[in-house]
Amino acid sequence: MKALLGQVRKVRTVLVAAAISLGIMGFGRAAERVPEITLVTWTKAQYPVQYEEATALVDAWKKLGVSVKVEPLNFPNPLLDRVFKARDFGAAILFFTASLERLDPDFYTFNAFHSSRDVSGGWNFSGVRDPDLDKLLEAQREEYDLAKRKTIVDQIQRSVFENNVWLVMVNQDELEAYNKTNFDAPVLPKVSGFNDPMAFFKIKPLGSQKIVRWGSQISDLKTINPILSSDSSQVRLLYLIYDTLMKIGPDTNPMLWAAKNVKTVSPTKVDVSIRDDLKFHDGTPLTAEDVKFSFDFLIANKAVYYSAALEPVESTAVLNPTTVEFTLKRPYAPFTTQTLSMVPLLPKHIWEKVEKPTEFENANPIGSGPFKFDHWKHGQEFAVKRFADHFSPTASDGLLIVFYGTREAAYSAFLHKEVDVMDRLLANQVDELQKSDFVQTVRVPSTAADTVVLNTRQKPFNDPKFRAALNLAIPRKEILDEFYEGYGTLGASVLAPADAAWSDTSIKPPAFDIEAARNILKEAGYKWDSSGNLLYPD
Amino acid sequence: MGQFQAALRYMARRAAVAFATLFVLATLLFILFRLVPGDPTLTVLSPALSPENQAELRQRFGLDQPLIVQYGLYLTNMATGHFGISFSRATPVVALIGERVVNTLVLMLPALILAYVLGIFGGALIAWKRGTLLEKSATLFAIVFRAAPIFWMCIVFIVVFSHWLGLFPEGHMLTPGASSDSGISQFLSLDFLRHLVLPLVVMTIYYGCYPLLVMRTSMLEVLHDDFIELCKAKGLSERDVVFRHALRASLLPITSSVALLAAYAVAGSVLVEAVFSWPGIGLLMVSAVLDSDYPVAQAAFLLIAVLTVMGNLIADLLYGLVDPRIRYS
Amino acid sequence: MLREETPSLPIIKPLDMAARAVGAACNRPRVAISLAILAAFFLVGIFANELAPYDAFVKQYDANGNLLRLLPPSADHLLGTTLFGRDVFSQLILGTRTALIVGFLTAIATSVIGVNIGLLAGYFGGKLDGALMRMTDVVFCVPILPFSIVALSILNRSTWWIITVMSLLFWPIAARVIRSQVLSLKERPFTDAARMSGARPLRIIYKHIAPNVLPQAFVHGVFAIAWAITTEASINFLGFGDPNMISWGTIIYDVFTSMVSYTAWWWFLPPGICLMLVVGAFYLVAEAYEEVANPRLQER
Amino acid sequence: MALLEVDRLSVGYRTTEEEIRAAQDVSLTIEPGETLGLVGESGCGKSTVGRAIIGILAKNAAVAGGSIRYKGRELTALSFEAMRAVRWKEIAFIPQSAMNAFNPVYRVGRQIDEIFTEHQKLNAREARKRTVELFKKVHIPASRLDGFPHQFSGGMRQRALIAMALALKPALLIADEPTTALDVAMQDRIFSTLRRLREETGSSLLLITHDMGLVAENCDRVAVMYAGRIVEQGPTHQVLNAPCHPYTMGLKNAFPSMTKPRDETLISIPGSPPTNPTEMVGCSFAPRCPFAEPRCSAQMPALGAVARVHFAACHRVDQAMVMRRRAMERTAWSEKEDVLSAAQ
Repeated sequence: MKALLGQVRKVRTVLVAAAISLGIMGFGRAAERVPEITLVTWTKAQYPVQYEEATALVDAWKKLGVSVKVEPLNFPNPLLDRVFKARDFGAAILFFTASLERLDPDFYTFNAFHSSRDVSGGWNFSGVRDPDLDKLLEAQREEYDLAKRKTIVDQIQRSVFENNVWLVMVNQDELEAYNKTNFDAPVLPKVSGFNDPMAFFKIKPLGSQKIVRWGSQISDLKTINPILSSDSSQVRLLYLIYDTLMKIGPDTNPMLWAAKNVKTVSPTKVDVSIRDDLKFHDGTPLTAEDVKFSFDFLIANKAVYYSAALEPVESTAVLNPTTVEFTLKRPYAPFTTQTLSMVPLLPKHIWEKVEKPTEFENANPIGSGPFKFDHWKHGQEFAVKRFADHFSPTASDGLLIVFYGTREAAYSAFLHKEVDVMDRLLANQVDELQKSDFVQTVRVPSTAADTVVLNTRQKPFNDPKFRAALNLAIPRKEILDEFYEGYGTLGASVLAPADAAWSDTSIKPPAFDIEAARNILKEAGYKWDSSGNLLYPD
Repeated sequence: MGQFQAALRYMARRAAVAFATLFVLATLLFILFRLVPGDPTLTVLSPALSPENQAELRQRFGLDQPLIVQYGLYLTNMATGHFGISFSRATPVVALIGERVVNTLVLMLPALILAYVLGIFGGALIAWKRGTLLEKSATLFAIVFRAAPIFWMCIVFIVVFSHWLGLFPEGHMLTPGASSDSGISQFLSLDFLRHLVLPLVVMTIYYGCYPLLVMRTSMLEVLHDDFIELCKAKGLSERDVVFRHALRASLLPITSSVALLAAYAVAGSVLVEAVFSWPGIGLLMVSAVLDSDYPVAQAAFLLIAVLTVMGNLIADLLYGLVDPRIRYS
Repeated sequence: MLREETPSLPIIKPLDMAARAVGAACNRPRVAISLAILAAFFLVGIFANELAPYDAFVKQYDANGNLLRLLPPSADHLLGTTLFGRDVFSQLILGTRTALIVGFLTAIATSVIGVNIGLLAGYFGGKLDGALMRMTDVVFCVPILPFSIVALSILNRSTWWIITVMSLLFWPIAARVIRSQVLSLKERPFTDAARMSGARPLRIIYKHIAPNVLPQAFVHGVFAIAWAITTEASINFLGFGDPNMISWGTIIYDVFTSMVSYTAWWWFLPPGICLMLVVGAFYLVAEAYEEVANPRLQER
Repeated sequence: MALLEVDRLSVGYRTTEEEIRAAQDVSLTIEPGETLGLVGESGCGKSTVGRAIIGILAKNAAVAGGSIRYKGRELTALSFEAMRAVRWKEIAFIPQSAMNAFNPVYRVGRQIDEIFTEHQKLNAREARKRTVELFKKVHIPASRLDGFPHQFSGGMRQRALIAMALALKPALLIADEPTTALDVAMQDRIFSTLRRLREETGSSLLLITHDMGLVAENCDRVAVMYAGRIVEQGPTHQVLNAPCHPYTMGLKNAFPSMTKPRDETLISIPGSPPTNPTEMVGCSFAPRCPFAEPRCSAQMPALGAVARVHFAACHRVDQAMVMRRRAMERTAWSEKEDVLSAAQ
């Protein structure tokens, strides 16, 4: 009904506007009204908070004379299609999850703002095409010196912030809980908590429950074939079974894992030597041949998820049974944090026999990771067991991931002690859980971000002043308090404060100030008509 | 013998119609899914996704072919029961879906059968006891509960029986980690039964209301029939008159409801599965639709349609069994 | 749900029937209560804007500017508030309007489709009948909820589309009942008379036959209201509903996803009870009307 | 002692609006081996009397007064279980329409077997043997036992019913319009079968019918019912040859009889029976009666003896001869018809 009324109202305003403009035409050119802008967001069903945020923005931006039409879209489609491909939106509320692989500044800067990423599927949603910025983005990629790279990255953050294209609203904390009578979690990685496999490698049983049960909100693992991996929540499960050469440690610094030593011979040559006690779950030793094979194989088979990390790799060569040499196309600073920490090590003796790798089910995956595959009941559970021969054996006997598909089901299972670990809690659940004596709740400041992305390809978003006004008219505090009950920090830079090594903390979240926003607009020549609607400058 | 052959011929014709129906549905489905906005290749959430990657994926999914070729492939896949390969998983769709159908049936069939058994005997009982408190309260109960939204009833049951009373688990088919076996044996465990109770009870109550009311009306009519008078005159006990004679003769309207209710239940299983996180075909379909995984969504939908069509066929068959006057022609 | 039977009815105007149904209702408390319930909900639906104490879409704050989150019922908020501080009672009232609009529009649309297809198939017979009835068979086998989900993921998630999709799926039952009735009606003397007097087929169908199938169409229509309301709530519950409209299904879904269904009973129970009352009342009224329209069903 | 004595039996039906007396002060006796005809138009209460005797009244009907004594036992006072033992074993019943007398969903043989398993506690094999014998008696091939009722012809079904009725050699058989739906030739066959079997069992028969012809051919005595009351009762030949109640005269006219030439068209009684006779003060036939006088609608006539075993309830019974002659003429009735239609 409301929609209908809205329609009627819209038609009416159009008619009135037409009448007015006809009337004024006799006297001179009428100022054009800023059209209703579309704000794409998530469906209430999938992400109620992000949907609610949109309604908060409608109210706030209305005060600027800007009317907003909220368009809740289903994730992945058609949301991704509209934002990632067709770029058919004015503003979009996007929700970026936290993960350790995304800590490298390259992820949220180059991908998001380099003009080469303004292609179908690319993450340059806003359509930023700034040659100067491009240069900075490229420079940080090639700078191996951490301090120097940080300076460039800070410059980028500042530039992006002032450009007002990605309006970070909130960096929400990752809220988790585990059963503290059954387990102790001595190591909880910063930023991602239980979303990082490392947490499960280290979790310690306290009682008779030796297998950790994790209530997952995803409806199923989709595939254990890395070629087909599609998103981070899926890939993370691969790392239980497959080792990587390096890992982002729990303290967010890169650490050696399967690699014993990583030597940057030259900006385009990296020698990696691996440990000599690596073994696949079937007993076969893991050698440099397997490492080379893994990279070559994933490149050859166009494993899409890893393609960004693999793209700089020119070639690989086995120097000796424990050393592989990587030749890069150009200097690539994120090589350790991205490429070496993301690419899973596959057993050559198994995969080289696979005829059609893209259709290979990998039903009994053999890796070299701390856990070995036990069973997978589609849509129900995925179980791995401790691999005793691993160089860093797990404290628990195994991990059982139970797919609940919805947060509510996982939550009630956790309350009933059917599972021991639960991640991605809502704020009101944390309050509730704190009342139970068996629950340890965990609050991890993370890089997860609710961001309004503005599409600069469209009017009025092509005007930096207009964008700046919008940014000032975001009720960040209200959003954080009402929807996250304060669990999080107000958003400012695209690199969240939780990314301590890279975030420029001198960038402060803009205060909600409608007056200031209106002033910016006024100075830029915008006007308001008698009923308060924003008009373009003459 | 002639009657039997006629019945066979009739069933064969019905099956042919059912096949044609499914074919039309499949085609409709194919067209529908090509109309779904959104590019399935975008579900790969990598910032590195480039037009080249997308082209590669499109080729992998077979989406680069002309529509008519895709359609041909789709039909062949269906005819061979292969259903293609899932976009988001390497798993052949058929493997994925087989398990789920079994899970759905394992919940739905007992529920429907129980609903009908209870509905039939309950309806007969209350028609016989017309005017008593039992009849009045049972009728009111049925009238109220058939109108309740099933998903809401499911939640009410969960709140009362698992949350407050702690009698049954809140959802899922098995306790996590209880069994690593995904074959038949998992349905034979006590654990499975514990998980089955709650959804089964809700569905039985919910789907039993309609047969109960139909049966009651039909019984009330039949109890006035002449042959009932003769049965009484014959000196049969009232129980025999009601449960042997009247009940059997009252089954006709209820059999014609089987098709409708079965279709309704198949479609409604999506809701029950959603509330109870029951890993069935309905839930799979919903997530596949949301994930743009066309092959899985198409196959799941088609299987749901097959279940519906089969419900129709079974209802037809039952009709012939229940009413000897039906001639197959 | 309808019986597939062809009553041999006298030519009766549906309004007379309705009057008789109301008369009969007075003798049967069950139906009288149903009519009273429906009347109450109608009033609520019509005067929703006047009755709702708050804007159902707007978050409510206390004097200090704190969000009134999950408040139990009180004098200010008769049915408490939601997780994000909205007034449940106002939402319920708005949901009433949605339910009634959805119910009635779907019922009208689906009856129009079903009756016309039934009339044409029944009257003309032959190839047209065959084609229309095969089409009916196909649509009859479409699983309603799954189909709606697929269709709505293609179309906009708006209530109007939900109504359209339901209307396109519900008609086969009406078409079958009407067709079989037309088959007997077209053999009646009055049809012959009309044919003899040179009336064109369409005129015979709509002038002479259609009025006689109206009672059955009406019965189907009332049932369709009940189905439509239930189905719309289900679609909303699966998260495929219209985000800009409040319906009882959405309210239940909101409680469910906020995971407070076992504490916030004031938020969770009312929409379900409303659904139960309205849908149940429509079923009873439909059945009472069916008894009048089809004397064979009258309880003896 | 009479086999069955019905004394001042009243049966009432309760509907939502009112209570209707379907039978009022009905008294009958049946002697062993005797055939009593109970005639009247449909709705006159004759079927109700039959059902009351065997205790299968509809749920909303009940015996409101009077007694039914069978072999000296008061049937109305029997418990359900005791009554159950009387049914079929002692008093069998052939219902109105053989068409619908069998449960359509069970095979006919099975429904007959039931009698033996129920009353004689025979096992299925023995019961079937008896059923086969029964079928032989009524000339139905045993192969038809496995047929469904709808596969039987009307006559066959009726014969099966008769065989079934007399299977346990009941002392009394109540047949309610047993041949309504059948043609005359078939009727004759059915009745000859019935006679033949009754000779074996010696059962008395209460024949409920609207067909005067059947009464004339089959009954020793006849009771005529109108609007819930017996208006005339006596030996068949007396009642038919010298009816004393105008209603009986009318009924007789409405059927072809051997006393009249074939070509004469039948005269029917104008009007229809009252819907609720209890409300009427006078003779309930008065509104249709061509001989009605003012006192007829003011006062209820009592059933009085016109001969030793012949009773009639009419104020003008003493003028029976005159009325009989006049009743043979069409004009007597058509005048009344004019009056009735004018009144509408």
